Amino acid sequence: MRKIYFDHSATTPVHPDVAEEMFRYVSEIFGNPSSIHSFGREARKAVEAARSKVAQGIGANPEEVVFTSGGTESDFMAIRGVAYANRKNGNHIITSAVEHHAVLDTCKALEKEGFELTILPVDGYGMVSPQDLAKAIKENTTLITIMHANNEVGTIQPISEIGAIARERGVLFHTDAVQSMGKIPVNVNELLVDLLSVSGHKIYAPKGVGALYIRRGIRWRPLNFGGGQERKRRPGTENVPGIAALGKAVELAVKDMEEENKRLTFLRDKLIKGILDTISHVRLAGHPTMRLPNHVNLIFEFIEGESMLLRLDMQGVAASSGSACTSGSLNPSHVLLAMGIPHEIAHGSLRLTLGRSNTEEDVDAFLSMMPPIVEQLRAMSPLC
Amino acid sequence: MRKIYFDHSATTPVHPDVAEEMFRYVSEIFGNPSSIHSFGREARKAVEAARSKVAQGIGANPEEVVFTSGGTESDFMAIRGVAYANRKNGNHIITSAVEHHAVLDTCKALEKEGFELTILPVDGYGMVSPQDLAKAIKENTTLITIMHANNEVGTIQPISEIGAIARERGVLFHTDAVQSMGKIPVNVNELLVDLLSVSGHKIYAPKGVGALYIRRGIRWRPLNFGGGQERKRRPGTENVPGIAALGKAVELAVKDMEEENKRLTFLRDKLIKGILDTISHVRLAGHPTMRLPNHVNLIFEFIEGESMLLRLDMQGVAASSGSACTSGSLNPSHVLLAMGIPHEIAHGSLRLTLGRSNTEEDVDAFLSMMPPIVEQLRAMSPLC
Amino acid sequence: MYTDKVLDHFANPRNVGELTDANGVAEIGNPTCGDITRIYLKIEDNIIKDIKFKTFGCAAAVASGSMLTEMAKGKTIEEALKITDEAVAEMLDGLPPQKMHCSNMAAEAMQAAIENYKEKLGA
Amino acid sequence: MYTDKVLDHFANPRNVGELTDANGVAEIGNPTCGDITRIYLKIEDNIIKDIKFKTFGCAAAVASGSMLTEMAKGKTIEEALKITDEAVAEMLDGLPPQKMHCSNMAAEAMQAAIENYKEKLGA
Ligand SMILES: Cc1ncc(COP(=O)(O)O)c(C=O)c1O
Ligand SMILES: Cc1ncc(COP(=O)(O)O)c(C=O)c1O
Ligand code: FES
Ligand code: FES
Repeated sequence: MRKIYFDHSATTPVHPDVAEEMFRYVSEIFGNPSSIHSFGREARKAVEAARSKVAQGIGANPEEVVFTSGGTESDFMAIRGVAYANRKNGNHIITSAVEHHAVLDTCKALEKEGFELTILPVDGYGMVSPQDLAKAIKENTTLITIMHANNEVGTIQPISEIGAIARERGVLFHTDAVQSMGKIPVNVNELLVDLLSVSGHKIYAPKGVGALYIRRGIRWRPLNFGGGQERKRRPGTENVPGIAALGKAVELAVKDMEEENKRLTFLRDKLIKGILDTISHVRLAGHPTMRLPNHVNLIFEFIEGESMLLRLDMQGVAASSGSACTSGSLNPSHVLLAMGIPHEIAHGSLRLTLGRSNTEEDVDAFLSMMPPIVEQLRAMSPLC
Repeated sequence: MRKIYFDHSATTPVHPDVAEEMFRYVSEIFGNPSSIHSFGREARKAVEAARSKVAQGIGANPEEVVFTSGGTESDFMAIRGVAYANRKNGNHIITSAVEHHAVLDTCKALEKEGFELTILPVDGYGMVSPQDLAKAIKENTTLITIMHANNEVGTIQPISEIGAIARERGVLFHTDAVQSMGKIPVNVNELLVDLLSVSGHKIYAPKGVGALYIRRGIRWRPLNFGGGQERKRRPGTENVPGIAALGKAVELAVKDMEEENKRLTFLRDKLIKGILDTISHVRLAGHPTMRLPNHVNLIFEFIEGESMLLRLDMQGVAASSGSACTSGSLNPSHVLLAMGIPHEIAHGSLRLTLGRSNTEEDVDAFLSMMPPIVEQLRAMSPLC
Repeated sequence: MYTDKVLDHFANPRNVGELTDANGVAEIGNPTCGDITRIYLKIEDNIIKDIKFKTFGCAAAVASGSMLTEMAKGKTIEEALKITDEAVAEMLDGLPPQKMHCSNMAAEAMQAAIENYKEKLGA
Repeated sequence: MYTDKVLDHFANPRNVGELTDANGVAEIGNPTCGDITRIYLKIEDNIIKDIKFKTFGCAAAVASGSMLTEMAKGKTIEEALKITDEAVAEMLDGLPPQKMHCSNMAAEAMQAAIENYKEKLGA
C-alpha cells in the first residue's frame, strides 16, 4: 500500500543528508567532546560547528545557543530559568491559552510554586492580541512566553509586535519556534525575542535533540548541574550525533525554505479547497492566511477525529487530530476550545501537516479518499 | 598511525549491532510514538521493546524504567525527584565524596535550596564505609545516593550492604550505575536500590540517551511537565532511535558480560603489572580487587596528567586524567583528593579504561610507549 | 495500542444503523470524553431480536458498540443486562487503560434502551 | 582546544632543562592550579645569554615556558621584563580561556629569576 505521511508537525523523517552527518558521529568520530585527546577534539569540533550553523540559522551568536534534548526541554529550561533567576524582581508570567503543553504545563507548575500566571485568550483564529498582552504586563511581570506558530492549527502569532512591547516594557520574551523553524523566517533580532526554542525532529533531524537560544546578558539561570557542559548551562555529555544532525538540519531548512514554502503553500491550499469543495459541514481551523505553509486543520462536524485517523491509517495515510502529544488524552484539544470551538465540534478536527516528501499526487489521493470516509462515519453518527 | 582507545569510561563507540538498531528508527520507522497511525505505533513498539530489554537487564519491571537524555539527567531526576517528593517527611540527603558531578553538584544545589546534606568520606581506596553510612542516617533522612562504581578510580562500592541498611532504616536509595552497567552484574533487587541510573554512551549506545529505574510505589515526583510522555514522568518526544539503541546495548552488554569481564580483567592486570614493573614512583589509584574489570588509574609522581595525555595522544593513544567531564577544570580530581592523595601527586593521574575494541596488542604497545614518555616528562619536571 | 479485534470491529462494525421498528431506544453521553452512543432495540418475547447502534465516538466506542450488539443479539433481557463493559472489553481482547470508559457507553446505552422498552411496556 | 603552535612547543619544548652556571634562578607555583615552573638564567652584560626552564604543569605551561625562553634569550634584562604573559600567549596563537593563567607562570618565574640575579648582584 502506498503510504502518505501527512503528520510532519508531529515528527519528520530524518533527511538523508542529515542522517549521513549524524552517522559520522556514531561509531567513527565517537569521542566525548570533553576529552582532550583527538577523539574528543574531533567531537568538540562537530559540536561547535553545529552550534555555529544553528546560530546562523536564527541570526544569533554561537555562544547564545545551548543544545538540549528537544523542544520540550528547551521550553522548560527557558521558562523556569528566567522565572527563577528573576524571582527577586517579580513573579508574574504571561503566556497564551494555545501554547504547547511543554510551555503551558510548565507555567502552570510554576503557578503552583507560587508564581502568578496570566493566560492570554486568543481569537477565533487562535491569535493572541498584542493589545491584550500590553494590558496584561504589570510591575512584577518578568517573562512573556508566546509561541511563534501553533502546532495544532498552524496560526502564526504576531511575535515581533509582541517582542517590541516586551522590550519597551523591559520584560523578557521567550518564543517556542518548534513549528515555525524551517517553515517561515525565524530570526531572533527580527522577532525581538530573548529566548527561542527549536526541536530537531520537527525539521528532519532526529528525535532527542533541540536547541535553546538565550540572548547574551539576560538574567537566566540553569536548572541543573553536573559536568559543566554547554558552559554550565546544560549538564550531561553532549549528544554529538544529534547535535551535528541538528546543525545540518537547520542549515538545510534555511537553505530550502523559500522554495519549500512556495511548494507547500500550493499543496496546502489545494488540499483545503479540495475538501471544502466536496464535503459539507467542514471548516478550516486556524487563521486563513497567517498560517504555516504546510499546515491544514479541518473540522468535520458530526464525526470524531480518532475514527477519521484510523480510517485514513487503514488506507495508508498518517494524519493527526490535535497534537500528537495529546492524542493519548480524551479531551478535545485545548487549542480548539480556546478558539471558542464547541466541545463536540472540536472532536472532529483532522490535522494534515505536509512536508518534504509530499507531492501533489498525495494531495489528490487524499482528496479522493476522504469523501467516502466522511460519509461512512457520518452514517454511523447519532448526530446526523 | 594505529589508534588505541583507552578511554571507555569517558565514552564508547556505538556497537555495530546497536548502530543498526538505531538507524532503523531514524529515517525508516520514524514516527512519533504518541501518534496513533501506523508510523506512530511502530515507534511505540520500538520504545516498549527497548524498555523491556532495559528492565530485563537490571532485573526490573518495564513500567519501572523511564528513558532520559543520559546519565546526568537520570541522576538529577532521581535525586531531585525523591528530595522534593519527600520534603514533608524530611530534608536530609546522604551522598559520598567520590560521586560524579551529576550527583554531587545536584546534592549541593539542593543544599543551597535548604536541604541538609551529608557527604560521606571514603578510605584510601575510594570506598564508602557502610558503618559510616549507618551512623549518618537520621530521623529526617529521605535519600541516600551512592554510586555503584566510580568513574575515575574504578572502585566498586558495597551497594547491597548499603541497600540493606537503607531498607532497614526506611530510606530511599539511589545508585549511579553508569559505570558498572555491562561490566559487573547490576540487578536492582540484589543491590537493594530504589532508583538506578544508566547512560547509553558508556555501554556502546549513542550519546543523548539514558534510563532511570524508579521502583514501583516509591515516593518520587517528576521535575517537568509537558506532553505526558513516559507516563508523565519525563516529558518530551521520545528519542526513539536512541531508546531502541539503548535497549539493544543493554541486551548485548548483559549477554557478553561474563566473557568480556574475564577478558578485560586479564588485560587490565597485565597493564597494571607492566607499568608497575617498569616505571618507578607509580601507584595504582582505587581498590586493587574491588574495581571495574576494565579500569586502570595510575598515578605517576612528579609529572602532570595533561602532559601525559597529550604525549600519548600524539602517539595515537586516547586516555584521560580524572573524569572527562572535569578535564576542562584545573583542579585535581575531587575523587583523588577525597581518597587522601596529596594535591601535587593527584595531578599525575592517568586513567586507562579498556573496552570491547582493545586487544593484548594494545596493552603491549602501550607498555612499550609509556616508559620513554614518563622519562622525558620527568626530565622536564622541577620536582625531580 | 488497539488489539486486532478492536481494529476489525472498528473497520467493519457490525449492527451499525437504526431500527425503524425499535421498541427500545436510548442515547448515552460519555461523561469522560463527551462522546455519544445510541442503541436501538427490537425486543420480542423478552428476547433481543435485533439491535443496532450509532456512535459519535472513538474507535473503542465503535468497536464496543459493534461487539456489544453482537453479544446481546438473541439474548433474553435478563442475560443482556448481565453484559458488563468489562465483558465487552474482554471480548475485544482488551482496551487501552485510558479507553476502558469507552466500553461503558455501549453497555450503558443498551441498559438504558432496555429501561426505555420496559417503561413503554409499563406505560 | 590548543593551537598548533602550542602543541608544537609542547611536543618539542625549547630550552628545557637546567643551567649549571645559572646566575639567576627562581621557582613559581601557580596559585590557580598548584603547578610549578622553574627558570634558570645566565646573564652577562645585562643580557640574557642563556635561559632554561623546567615545569610541572600542563601543556600550556610547557609551551609557555618554551615560548617565553625563546622570546627572552638574547634580550636585555629591561627588554625581558617587558615580556607579558599575554605576549607569550599571543606568540602561541592564543591559549584557551581557562589556560591563560598558565602563561603567567613562565613570565613570573623569569621575573623572579631576574630579581634573584639582581639580589645576588647587589649582595
Ligand atoms: C509547538 C511545540 N512546542 C514544543 C514541542 C515539543 O518538542 P519535542 O517533541 O522536541 O519535545 C512540540 C512538539 O511536540 C511542539 O509542537
Ligand atoms: C558515574 C557517572 N555518572 C554520570 C555520568 C554522566 O552521564 P552522561 O554522560 O550520560 O550525562 C557519568 C559520565 O560522564 C559517569 O561516569
Ligand atoms: S468514547 Fe470517547 S474516547 Fe472513547
Ligand atoms: S599550569 Fe597548571 S593548568 Fe596550566
